[in-house]
Amino acid sequence: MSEKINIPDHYSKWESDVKIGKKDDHVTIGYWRDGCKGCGICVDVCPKQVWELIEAKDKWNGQVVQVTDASKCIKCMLCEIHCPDFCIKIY
Amino acid sequence: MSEKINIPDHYSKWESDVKIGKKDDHVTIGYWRDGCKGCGICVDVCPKQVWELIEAKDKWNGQVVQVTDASKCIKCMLCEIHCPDFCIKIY
Amino acid sequence: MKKSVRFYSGAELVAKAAIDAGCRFFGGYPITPSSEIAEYMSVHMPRVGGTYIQMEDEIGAMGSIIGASLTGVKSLTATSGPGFSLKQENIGYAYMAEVPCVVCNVMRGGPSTGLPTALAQADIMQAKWGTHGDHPVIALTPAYLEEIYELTIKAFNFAETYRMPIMLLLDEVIAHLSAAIELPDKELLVIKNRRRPTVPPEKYFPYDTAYGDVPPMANFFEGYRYHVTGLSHDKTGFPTTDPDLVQADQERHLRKVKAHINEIIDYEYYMMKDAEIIIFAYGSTARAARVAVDNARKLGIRVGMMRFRVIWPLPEAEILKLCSKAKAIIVPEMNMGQLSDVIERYAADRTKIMRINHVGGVPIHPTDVLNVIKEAL
Amino acid sequence: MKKSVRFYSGAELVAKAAIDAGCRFFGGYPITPSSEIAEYMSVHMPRVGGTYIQMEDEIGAMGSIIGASLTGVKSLTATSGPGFSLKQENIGYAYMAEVPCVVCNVMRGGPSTGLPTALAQADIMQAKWGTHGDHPVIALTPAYLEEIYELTIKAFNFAETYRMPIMLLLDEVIAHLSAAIELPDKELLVIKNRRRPTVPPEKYFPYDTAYGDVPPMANFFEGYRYHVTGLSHDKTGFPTTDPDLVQADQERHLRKVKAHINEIIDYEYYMMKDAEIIIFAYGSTARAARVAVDNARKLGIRVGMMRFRVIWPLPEAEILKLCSKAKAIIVPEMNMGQLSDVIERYAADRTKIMRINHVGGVPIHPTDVLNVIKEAL
Amino acid sequence: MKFDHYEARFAGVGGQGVILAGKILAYGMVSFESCRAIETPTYTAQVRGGATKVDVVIDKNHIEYPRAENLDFFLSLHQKSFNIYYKEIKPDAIVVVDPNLTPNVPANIPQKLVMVDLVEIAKKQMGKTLYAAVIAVGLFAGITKVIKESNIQKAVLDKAPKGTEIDNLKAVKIGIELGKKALKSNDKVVKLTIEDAMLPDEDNGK
Amino acid sequence: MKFDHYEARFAGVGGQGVILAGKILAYGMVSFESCRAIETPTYTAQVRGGATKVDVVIDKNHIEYPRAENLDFFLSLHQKSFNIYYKEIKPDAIVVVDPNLTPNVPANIPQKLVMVDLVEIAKKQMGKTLYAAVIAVGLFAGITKVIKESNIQKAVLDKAPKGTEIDNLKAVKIGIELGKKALKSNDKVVKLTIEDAMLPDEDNGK
Amino acid sequence: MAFEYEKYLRMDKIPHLWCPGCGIGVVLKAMLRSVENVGWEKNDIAFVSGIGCTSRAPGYIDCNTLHTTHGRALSFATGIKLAQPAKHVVIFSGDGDATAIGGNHFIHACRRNIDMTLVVVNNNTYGMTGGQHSPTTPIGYKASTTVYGNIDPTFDICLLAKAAGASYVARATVNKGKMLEKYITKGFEHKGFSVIVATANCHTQFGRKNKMSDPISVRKWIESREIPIEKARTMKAAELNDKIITGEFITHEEETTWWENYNHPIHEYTEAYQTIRDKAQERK
Amino acid sequence: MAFEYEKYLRMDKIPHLWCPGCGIGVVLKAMLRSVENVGWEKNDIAFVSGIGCTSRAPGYIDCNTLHTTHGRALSFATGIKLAQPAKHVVIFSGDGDATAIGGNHFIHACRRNIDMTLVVVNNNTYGMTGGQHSPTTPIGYKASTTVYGNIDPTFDICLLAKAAGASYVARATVNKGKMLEKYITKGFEHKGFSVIVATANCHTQFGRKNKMSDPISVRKWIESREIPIEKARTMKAAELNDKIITGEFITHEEETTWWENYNHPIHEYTEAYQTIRDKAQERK
Ligand SMILES: Cc1ncc(C[n+]2csc(CCOP(=O)(O)OP(=O)(O)O)c2C)c(N)n1
Ligand SMILES: Cc1ncc(C[n+]2csc(CCOP(=O)(O)OP(=O)(O)O)c2C)c(N)n1
Ligand code: SF4
Ligand code: SF4
Ligand code: SF4
Ligand code: SF4
Ligand code: SF4
Ligand code: SF4
Ligand SMILES: [Mg+2]
Ligand SMILES: [Mg+2]
Repeated sequence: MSEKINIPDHYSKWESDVKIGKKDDHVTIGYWRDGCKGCGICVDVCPKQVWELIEAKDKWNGQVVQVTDASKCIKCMLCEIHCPDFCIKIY
Repeated sequence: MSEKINIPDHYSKWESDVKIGKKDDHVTIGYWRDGCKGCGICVDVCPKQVWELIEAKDKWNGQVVQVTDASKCIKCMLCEIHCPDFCIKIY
Repeated sequence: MKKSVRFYSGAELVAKAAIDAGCRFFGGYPITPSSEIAEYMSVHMPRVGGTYIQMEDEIGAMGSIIGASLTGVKSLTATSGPGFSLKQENIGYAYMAEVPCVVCNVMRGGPSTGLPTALAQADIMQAKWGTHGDHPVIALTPAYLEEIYELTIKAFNFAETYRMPIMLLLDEVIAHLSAAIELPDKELLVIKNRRRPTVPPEKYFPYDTAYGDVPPMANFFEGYRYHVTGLSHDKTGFPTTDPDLVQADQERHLRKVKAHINEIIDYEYYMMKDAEIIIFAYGSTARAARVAVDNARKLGIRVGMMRFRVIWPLPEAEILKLCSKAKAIIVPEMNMGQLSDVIERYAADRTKIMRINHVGGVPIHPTDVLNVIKEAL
Repeated sequence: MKKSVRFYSGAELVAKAAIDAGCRFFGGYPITPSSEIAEYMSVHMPRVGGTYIQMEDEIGAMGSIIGASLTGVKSLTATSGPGFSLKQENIGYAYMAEVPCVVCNVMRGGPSTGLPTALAQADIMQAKWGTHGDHPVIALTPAYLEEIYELTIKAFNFAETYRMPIMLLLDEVIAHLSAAIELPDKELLVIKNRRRPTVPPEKYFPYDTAYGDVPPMANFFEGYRYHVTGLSHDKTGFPTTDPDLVQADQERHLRKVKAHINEIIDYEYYMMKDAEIIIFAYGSTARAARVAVDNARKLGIRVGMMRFRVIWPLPEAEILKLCSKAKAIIVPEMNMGQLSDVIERYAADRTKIMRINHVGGVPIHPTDVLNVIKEAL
Repeated sequence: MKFDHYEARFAGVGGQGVILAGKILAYGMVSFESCRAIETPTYTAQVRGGATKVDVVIDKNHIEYPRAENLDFFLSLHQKSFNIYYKEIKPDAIVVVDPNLTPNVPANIPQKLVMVDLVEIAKKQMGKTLYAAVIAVGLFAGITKVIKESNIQKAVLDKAPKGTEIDNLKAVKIGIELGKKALKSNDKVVKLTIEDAMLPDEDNGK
Repeated sequence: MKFDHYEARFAGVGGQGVILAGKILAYGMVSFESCRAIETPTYTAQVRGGATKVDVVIDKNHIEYPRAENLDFFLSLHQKSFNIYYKEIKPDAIVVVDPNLTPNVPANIPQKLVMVDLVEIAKKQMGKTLYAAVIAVGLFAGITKVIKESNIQKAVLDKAPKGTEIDNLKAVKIGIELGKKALKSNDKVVKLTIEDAMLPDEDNGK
Repeated sequence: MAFEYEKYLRMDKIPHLWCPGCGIGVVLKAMLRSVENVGWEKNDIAFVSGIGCTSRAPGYIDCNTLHTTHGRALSFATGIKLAQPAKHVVIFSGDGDATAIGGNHFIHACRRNIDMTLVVVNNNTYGMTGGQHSPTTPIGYKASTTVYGNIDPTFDICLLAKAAGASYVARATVNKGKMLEKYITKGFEHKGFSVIVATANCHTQFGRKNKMSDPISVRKWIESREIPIEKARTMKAAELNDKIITGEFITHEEETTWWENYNHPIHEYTEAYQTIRDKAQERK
Repeated sequence: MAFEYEKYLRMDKIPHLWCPGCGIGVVLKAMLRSVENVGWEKNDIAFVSGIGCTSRAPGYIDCNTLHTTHGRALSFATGIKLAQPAKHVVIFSGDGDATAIGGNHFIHACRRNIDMTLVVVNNNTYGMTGGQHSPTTPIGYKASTTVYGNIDPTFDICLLAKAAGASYVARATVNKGKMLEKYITKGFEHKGFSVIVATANCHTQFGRKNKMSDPISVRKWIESREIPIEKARTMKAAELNDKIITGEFITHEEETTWWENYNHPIHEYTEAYQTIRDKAQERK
C-alpha cells in the first residue's frame, strides 16, 4: 500500500486537519464523480455523516454524493472499502 | 414374508431337526446350484461350517457349494442374506 | 373491445400452447433468451395442477422431463444455445427410449456464450446432429406469434404420435416479440395423445412392433411393469446386442419419421408459381424475405419463397426439383449458412446459390434480401 | 529381433503420439471404449513430467484441457459418444476462445448408451455440428494403426496451427486393435507449435488479425495479461456486441479452415483412374472396402475408392466432380448414412448412390461391399 | 393523426423502464385504436445502466417485418442508448431526449429535436426517476397524436401495477401536456424543463 | 506349418483370460515368426461370466481387413461364447472346447473337434483356473504348428507378469503337450482329460 | 424364514450379470426385503438407476424400472416423483454414478428433500468400465488409472449428503445385510430424501488391483475398517481417514445443533409444492 | 491509507457494468486488497470465472483472466493450476454458477484440495438472467420463478464445502469489507483449496422482488441475519434456518474431531502429484 498521497487528477478533493482519537492528523478525501453511481452506500456506512447524496441531472438515477465536511472524518475507511465503484480514496 | 415352506423345485434341499438355543426346531436348507457362482461367501459367513466349496467342472471358475451337515445349522440366516445370487433359502 | 385483446410474447405463447396441449410438467434452468418461458411456467403450471421445477442445470432439466413423461405427463423444457448443448446426451436418451417430450431452444448468437441477447438461427444443424449416434429428428421453426402457438401444439402432437423428443426452434425476435393475437378456440384444437396399450400387462411389450413403427406406450405406475434403458434393447425393453435386432430397431426409429414424412413436412410457398428466383427461408428471416418478395414483385422480378415451418425433415425432393429449375437460389439465415450448406449441395452446378448470413445480431432486413434478389437477376 | 518389435493398440497409439507431439496434459473421464487412452496416460504422463487428471465428468475434463492449454501446455482429452455429447458446450468455448487442443472420440454404437462395446462410426456429423452456433471443424478419421499415430500428431499440429480444438475420430476396432508397428523416427517428426507474439505485452492483442487469420497466442503467466471469454469479443479479447466486429470475427473463424482447405483436406485415391463405380469411405470400413475393390478388380469391375483421412472438411469440389462422372456411388458406413446423406445431395439425380449401413455392431465385411459393387453394375 | 404505418422507439439504459413505455404504447394502440402493433425489446448484459430499447411498430394492417426500419419517433433517456440506437430514423421524425443524460446530440440532425428534463421531472414531480418512462409515453401521445390522450391514459391504467394507478395517471398526464407544448412549438429544437411540467388542472401550481 | 494367412479365435467368458491368449499369440507371431499379426478383442457388459473373445489374424504380408473372416482355429472355454462366436469358421478348421463348460456342441459340426478339460487341468495342475488361457495358447501351438513351441514359450515368458514366469511356462508346456496329443489323433473328435495333461519331463508323474 | 425374492424379481433375468460374490447382489437383496417390510405395491414403485454395474440392478426388479444415463438417475427420478407424488421412487447408484459425474444431482436432490430414497453402492471404484479410481478410492490404493497409488482425497458420501440437506442418511456394509435392510427400510419410511450408502466389495476391479482378488478378502478388508458412528464421533479426524463409519448420520428424529445439521429440513418437497398449487389456484 | 486499486484494475473498463451499489464491487475490492496483502505478482495470477454478474469481475482485473462457461470455472482453473503449479489461481463465482450448475465441480474441487482459492459471491439469486431463484434463495422469498414464495431448501455453501473436503472455509458479508479481506487473504495464504463465501446484495433482482429495491435495504437485511459462527455453534438448527453464519468454518490449523471435519486433508494436490511424477520417473 502506498503511503504517499496519490489521488488521480480526475478525483475531486476535500482536505482538512482532523483529530483522530488523541492524535492530530490530516485527511484528504478523494472522490471520482464520473465513476460514482449514486448508490448511497458511502452515506450509509460513514459513522460521521461525512457524505451526502445530492441531485445529479446527468445520472440516470438522478443522484451522486459529495462531502459535507471533511473535518468530521475519522479515517475509518468504511466508505472507501464499501464503495462498490472505486470512487473514494481516503488519505 | 411367507411362513410356509415354498422352495422352488429347482432347489436342492437338505432337511434336519435342529436345536436352536433351547428350542427344538426343523431346518430346511434350499440351494440352487444352477444359479450359484461358487463365490464362497456362504461358506465364509456361516458360523457353523454348514457350507463347503466343492469342485464343479461345469462352472468357469470351477466351484460351487454344498451343505455338509444341515443339522449344524442354527438358522441365523447369514448365508441366505449374504448370498449375492439368490441361491440359498433357509426355512 | 378490451376483453378480446390479449398481448402475448412469443415466449408466453410457447408456454400457453404447451399447457393447452396438455403439458403438465416443466423442468428448466434459466438462460437468456428463453427464461421467460420458465418464468411463465412457474406461475401457470401450479395453476393448472401441473409442476414447475427449476433443476440444478440443463442436464437435470432434460432428465426430469423424461422422467415425468414416462409417467404419462406431457413435458416441456426450454433453453438456449449453451443449455441446448448440455441437454444433448439426455435428448439422445429420449430418442433411444422413445419418450415423448418437447425441447424448446430459443436460439441466440453462438458459438459458446456468444451474443446472449442477440437474434440468431445458429442451432439449426445442432438440432439435427447434436447428440451422438443416429436418430430421427423433427424440428419446427415458427415465424409468427400465431404460428408459435400452432406449432407448439403440433410439437406436442408429434411427440405423442411418434414417441420422440421434438425440437422447437425459436429465434430471439420471435420469442421476445409481443403483439395482440387471437388464439384458436380451445375446443377446436386437435390434441394427440400417445397410443396406449390395448393388451393386458402380461402381453405388453414396450417396443412391440406388432402395432407398427410406433409401439403403444404404457405409463409408469399403471400396472405395466416394464424396463426402460438407453442401451440398445429388444421389444421387451431389455438390453440386447443382437446385431439384427439392433439394426432393425434403428431402422424403425428413422422410419418413424421417414415413413410419415408427408404428414410431417410443413412448408409454405409464396409467389412461387412463376418464380425464377427462389428464396428458402424459415423463422423470422422469412418475414423479411416475404417483404422483399413483395417489393421485388413490384419491380416485376419473378421471385418466390419456400418457407419451412418444419425445418427437419426437409422436403428434399421438392427442394431438388426447385434447384433444378431455379435461375438462382437465395438462402437468408441468421447463421453462417447452415441450411444453405444443405441446399447448396442440391444446387451444386445446377443453379447459383446466394447466401445472406448475419451473425452479428443484426436482423436480415427486407432490403438486404431485395439487394440480393436484384443481384441474382 | 525382439527389441524392434513393439505391439501397440490403437488407443495406446493415440496416447503415445500425443506425448510425442508434445502433449503434457490429459484430462479425462473413463468411458468404454476410450478408457485405455486415459489409462495409458495415467501411467505415462507423469513419466514425461506431464499431468494426468481424472475429472469428475466429461464437462470438467474438457474444461481442464482448455485451462491447461491456455498456459501453453498441449492438451488432450479422450471420450466416447455420451461423453462427447457432454463435452460439446466446452468444445464450443474452445472454438470461440481459439484454444488449441485435441478431442479424441472413440466412437461406439449410439444413440444414447446404445452398444457401448460395439464398433460404430456414428458421431461423424456430431463432430461437425454437436455444439451450438457456427464454428470451423477439422476432424480426422484414421484407418490404420500407423495412421493413428500419424494423424494424432497431425491433429496436434492442426490445433496449434489454427488455434482450435481438433476432433480425432476413431472407431472401436481401430482403437482396440493391436499389432506391431514401426513408428517414424521421433527426430523426423514435424511438430508444430502455436505462433507466439512477437510484440511486447503493451502491444499485444490476443485476437489481432493484423497477423493473419490465426492470431499469435500468448500463454498465461508469461507477462501478457489478457482476457479470454466465450462471449463474442473484439481483438482485445473483451466482449463486444458490435455487429460488424462479430460478423467479421465469425467469418475469420470459418476462414481459418476454408482458406487453408488444401493444406487440411486429406484423402487417398485407390484404383480410381478408370473407376466407374466409386466408393467413399473412412476409418475401418475403408479397409473392408479396399479388400472389396481388390476382389472386384479381379472380376474385372472398374471400381475405385476415395478414402478420407480427414473427414471434415470434405473435399467437396472433388466429390461433386466424382459424383458427376461415376456410374454409381457406394458409401459404406457404420451408421445410418451420415456421410451418405451429404454425398447423396451431390449425387442427387446425377448418379445412383448405394448405401451400406451397419449399426448393430457387426463390421462391414469386404463381401458386403463386393455384393453392392456387383449390384451397382 | 392519420397514418397506415408508424414506428416508435424508446431507448435508455437498464433501470429506466423504457421497455415498459413500449409495452404500454403497443397495448394502447391495439386495445383502443384498432391498430395492429408489435413490440420488441432489446437488452444488453448490463442490468442497470446498459443500453436498452424497445421498438413499437404500428400498422393498420398485418405487420410482416417484425422490426422497426423507418422510425417516426425516437426517444432517448441516455447518451449510451442514443449513440447505439439513433439509427433507422426518418428525417421527418421526432427525436426526444433528456438533455441531462443525453448531452451530446449532434447539432445537425435533420429531425425535430425535443429536449425535456424527463428524469428530473420524474424525480421532482413523481418522487421516482422510474416515472420518466411513463411521462415519456404520455409525451409521445401529446406530441404525435398517434394515440388519443384518453386512450394512452387507459393503457397506462391497465398496465400499472395495483396501487400505483393514481401516480401513473399523473405521470402520463404530465407527459401529455409536455407533448402538447412541444407540438405547439414550430422550432426545430424545443426545450422543456420542470417549469413546463405542470398539470393544467388540479395539480397545477403544486 | 505353411500358411500365408491364418486366423484364430479364443473365446470364453470374462474372467477366463482368453484375451491374454490372443495377445500372447499375436505377440509371438510378430516377434519370433516374422509374420504380421493383429489382435482384436471383443467385450460385453458382463465383467465376469459374459461372453468375450479375441481374434488373431496372422499374415505373411500386410493385413488389410482388420477382422477375422475365415477362422482356421476356434477355441471356446464356455458355452455362452461358443453360442455367440462359433461362426465364420472354415470347415477344415480346428475347434477346441472345454466340454465341461461347453457341453452343447452340435454333433454335426464339420470341423475337427478337440475336447479338453482345460479349466479342470488348470485348476488341478496350476492351482488357478486362470491358467486355462495360457494352456490354451500352448495347445494352439502344439496342435497347429503355426508357431514354434520354443517361440510360444518365449512369447508367454515376455508377456507374463513378473514373478509368474515359471508357472506360466509350465502352463504353456502343458498346453503344447496336449496339443501334440490332439494332433496325433486322427479321430474327428478327440477327448483329452487331466490324464493327458502331464508334462513329459521333470513334472511328469507329479 | 426364507425370503421370497422371486416375488420381486424378474426371474428370467436371473442369474444376474454381476461377478461371483459381487457385493451389489447383497445390497439388492436388502432393498427387496425392505420393500416387503414397508409393504409397497410393486405397481407403485419406480426403481431408477444410472450407468454402472450397480445400475444394472433395476433390470432384475419386477417394478417400473428405469436405467438412465450415467450420473443422471436422480434427475429422472425427480421428474417421476414430482409428476406422481403418491408413488414410490427408489434410486440405485454406484459411487461413480452418484458422486463423480452425478455429484451435482446428488447434492441438489439432498437439498430439495423430495421424498425418495437413494441407495449408493460404494465399491470404491468404477466397476463397469474397468476399475478406474472413483471419488471414494482410498488414498494409496491402486486402480487402472492410479498405478502409482491414488492421491485423490475421497468423499465421505454420508457427510456430504448430510451437509447438502438429506434428511435421513445412514451407512452399512455388505458384511451386515441385516443392518443394510434396517437402514433402507427406515429410508423408505422416512418422509423426505434419504440416502443409504452400502459399502460393497468389487473384488474383480478394486480388489484385484489391490491384492484382494476374491470376494471374501475384500469383505474382510471392509470389515477391518468399519467403525460404528457412536465411536467415531469421539475420535480425531486424522485417526479416521481410512475408516468406514457405519450407522445413522442423521435421522431428524431429534433436535440437532446447527453444527451437527444446519440444514434442518423445512418440509418435504412434494407436499410443499402442493401448497404452491393451492395458492396458485386460489389466486387464479 | 487509501488503496491503489488502479494498480490491479484495467482502468479503461471502469466504471464496471454492475448496478449502482451492487455488492460484487465490494467483494472485488476486498480480493484486490488481498492480492496486495500476499504480494503476488500480477503476471503470476489467473483469475477465472464462469457466467453471471459476478463472473464479469475478471474482466476488470489486470491479470491473466478467463471468463469461462456457466458453472465450469473450477474445471478450467484445475487445468491451469495442474499445468502450472507454481502460479496462483483464483476463481470468482456466483451462487448459481458455483453451486447450481457448477455444484459438481465445486464439491470435487473441494475434495481434491488443489491449492486454489474460490470466492463465491452469494447474492441469493441469478442476478444476470433476471432474478430467478438460486440454491440459496431463502424459503418464502420471491424470485421471478417463485412468485408464490420459494419452497426450495437452501445450501449452506460453507458447510457443503467443508463436507466435500475444502481445507479453508470462511464466510463474511459485504457489510464487513475488512473481514472479507481478512478471510480472502487467509485463503490465498492457505496451502490447499480455500472457499470464501461473500454474502452480497443484489437489490436489483433479489431485493426488488422482496421489497428491498435499493442497496442499503438489502445490506441491512443481510446484517440483520448475520450470526458469528462462535455463537451459531451453540444454537439449535431450527433457530438458524434464516441466518447467515459468518466466520471461519475450517482452517486446519488445529486438530479436529471427525464429526467436525471428517475430510482431514491428506495433502495438497499438486504437491502430491509431484510425488507421482517422481515415482513414475524412477520406475521408468
Ligand atoms: C457420460 C458417460 N460417461 C462415462 C460413462 C462410462 N461409465 C459407465 S459406468 C461408469 C462408472 C461406473 O462406476 P460406478 O458408478 O461406481 O458403478 P459400478 O460399476 O462401480 O457399480 C462409467 C465411467 C458413461 N456411460 N457415460
Ligand atoms: C449452460 C448455461 N446455462 C444457463 C446460462 C444462463 N445464465 C447465465 S448467468 C446465470 C446465473 C447467474 O447466477 P449467479 O451465478 O448467482 O451469478 P450472479 O449473476 O447472481 O452474480 C445463468 C443461469 C448460461 N449462460 N449457460
Ligand atoms: S473514512 Fe470513515 S469517517 Fe471518513 S468519510 Fe469515510 S466513512 Fe466517513
Ligand atoms: S458508495 Fe461510491 S458509488 Fe456509491 S454513492 Fe458513494 S461514492 Fe458513489
Ligand atoms: S442359516 Fe446360518 S447357520 Fe444355517 S447354514 Fe446359513 S449361515 Fe449357516
Ligand atoms: S454365496 Fe451363493 S453364489 Fe456364493 S457360493 Fe454360496 S450359494 Fe453360491
Ligand atoms: S466388476 Fe465389480 S462391481 Fe462389477 S459385477 Fe464385478 S465385482 Fe461387481
Ligand atoms: S443484477 Fe444484481 S448482481 Fe447483477 S449487477 Fe445488478 S445488483 Fe449486481
Ligand atoms: Mg463403483
Ligand atoms: Mg447470484
